[in-house]
Amino acid sequence: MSDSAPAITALTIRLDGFEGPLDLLLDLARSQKVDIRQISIIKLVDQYVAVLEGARKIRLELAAEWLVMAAWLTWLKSRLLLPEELEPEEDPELLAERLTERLAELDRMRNAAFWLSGQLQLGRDTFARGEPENLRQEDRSGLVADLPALLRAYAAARRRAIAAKPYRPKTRRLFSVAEALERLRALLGATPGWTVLQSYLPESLATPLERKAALASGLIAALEEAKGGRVELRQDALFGPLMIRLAETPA
Amino acid sequence: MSDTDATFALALRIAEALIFASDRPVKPDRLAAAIPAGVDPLAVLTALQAQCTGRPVELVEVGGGFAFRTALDLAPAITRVVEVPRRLPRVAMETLAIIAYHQPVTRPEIEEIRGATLSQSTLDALLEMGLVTSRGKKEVPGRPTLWGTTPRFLEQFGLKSLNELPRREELVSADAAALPLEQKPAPEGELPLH
Amino acid sequence: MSDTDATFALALRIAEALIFASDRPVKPDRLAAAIPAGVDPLAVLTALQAQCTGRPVELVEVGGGFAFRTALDLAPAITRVVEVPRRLPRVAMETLAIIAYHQPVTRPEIEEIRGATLSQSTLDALLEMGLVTSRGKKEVPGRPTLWGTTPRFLEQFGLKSLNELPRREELVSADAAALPLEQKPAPEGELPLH
Repeated sequence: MSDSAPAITALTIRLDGFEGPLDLLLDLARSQKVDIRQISIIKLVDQYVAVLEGARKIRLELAAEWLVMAAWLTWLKSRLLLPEELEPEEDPELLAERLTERLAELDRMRNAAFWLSGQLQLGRDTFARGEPENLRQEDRSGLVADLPALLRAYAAARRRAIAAKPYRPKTRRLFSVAEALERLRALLGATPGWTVLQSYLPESLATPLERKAALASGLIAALEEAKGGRVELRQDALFGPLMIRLAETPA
Repeated sequence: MSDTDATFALALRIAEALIFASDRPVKPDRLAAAIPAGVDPLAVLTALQAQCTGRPVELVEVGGGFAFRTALDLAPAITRVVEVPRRLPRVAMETLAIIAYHQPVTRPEIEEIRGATLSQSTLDALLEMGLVTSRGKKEVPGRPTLWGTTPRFLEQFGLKSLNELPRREELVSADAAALPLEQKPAPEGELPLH
Repeated sequence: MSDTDATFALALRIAEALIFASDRPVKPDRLAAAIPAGVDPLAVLTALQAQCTGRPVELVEVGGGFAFRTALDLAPAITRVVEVPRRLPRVAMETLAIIAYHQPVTRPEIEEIRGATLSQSTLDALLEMGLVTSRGKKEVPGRPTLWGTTPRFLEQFGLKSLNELPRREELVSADAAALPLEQKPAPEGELPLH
């Protein structure tokens, strides 16, 4: 079998030029004009070993890939030699054919790369305008806004404004001067003689603040009445109780 | 053509191609490196400039160098106007909506309704876009301007008249006013649009 | 000059300025939008091409449109001054060829064809030069990215379209005739480019 294979001469391979086992195999097949189905395993292995010797010094992972390829080729070759008793998908003829096709495709793609390299290339053989001008002019006068957006905006603004209304405590009802005056006028005639001013103020006032306010209003009301001469006021001591009574002789 | 003429013609060719291909204006000394030795780059540039006068692409001196520029009169023809519509900012949209619903309305009233202050720039933007306009003064102290929407507003929102706007009550439920917070705020786009 | 002549002359001026200013090849329909209505853009392009023949900057059809390119003979003078991008290494060129012929194609498929792993830096270089781009994901486990060439690829190699790539049959090496390669149709799943 190996006798029919073309004699493989000394291997001269640019190691750095190879990217993988297929690459190498393609180059072998090309330069040696071999048919992988006719290849001498011994000589193939010799060649691989020679390449590996050199490759080991360069890139370990490449050497490993080539080793896998060599092993695979050897396996394939042995299958081709053995009688057919294999699963259909392991059909060595098919596998060999597939490898051949893969090599052919790689060959085509390498030629395509070569063809591309030979094309007139932009930036090498011809040059384009280095400083293109801006031909785009933006018109920003338009507006993206539709009715649903407008309505949503209104509803959102209103809802937020309503929700954000600050908390207002119940307004404190303070005893006004007008109320004090009214009360004073209504009650004063019923009690003869001097009476403490406080007794004319409402008794329902709960907080000290409300009581103080009521007292102040009451005092102003009393002073107002005194000015009109309808009542008399007196205070016997500093900070002492304010006494009030109807005037003896109406003015 | 004499040798000198041929050399100058070649220099002219090179200058045109070089200035075309360069990504920045070509200075005379840079040109000198590309054209045959002995040819005056400035003479070449002057000749090229004369050659291009009146052509659709002219040679202009910019930033200490020379560059090709398309003739100004052709700009309208070759420029493509791309519409980049603006989106109204949220504040502007809300202000516009409030003016639409409450017009004529003063700025303090808008602020009261929105529950937030209104910047002059927002109002200016709406004015500039022709969506709102002034509608006289309100006869109260300070005489604040009253604002209302324009016909352009109706056009923008596809309305025949302001009557086509849904009623306020349909947008914000009446009892929302009583509630401190909307119990279930309607998801966007699910507002009742009648 | 008749009116028609004047209109055509204007269209010619506009075409020159438009193509000159543009950073990408100008398609006839883009030109049609720029020139006066009724003028045939292809007639304008043909006239412009004739006008530019022999000039330092010529009009070429590339990547589906028309663009100005410096004349071939001027490249040496230009490269003395303009920075030339570095050449693509062999691995990158092969990868690019595989992507061009097998697009859309995944990285594992490229590796299968080349029989070697593809380094990320190679793919990055092609991406950075704008020669290839992603074309979605392949609906297989792992969803690998599919790669294809760009319009910039056509421009780089002066191709009007992908159809200008040599047919696959034309790519078989002369000395490959010695290989017992069966000349059979391309296996299924490969992109028919023609």
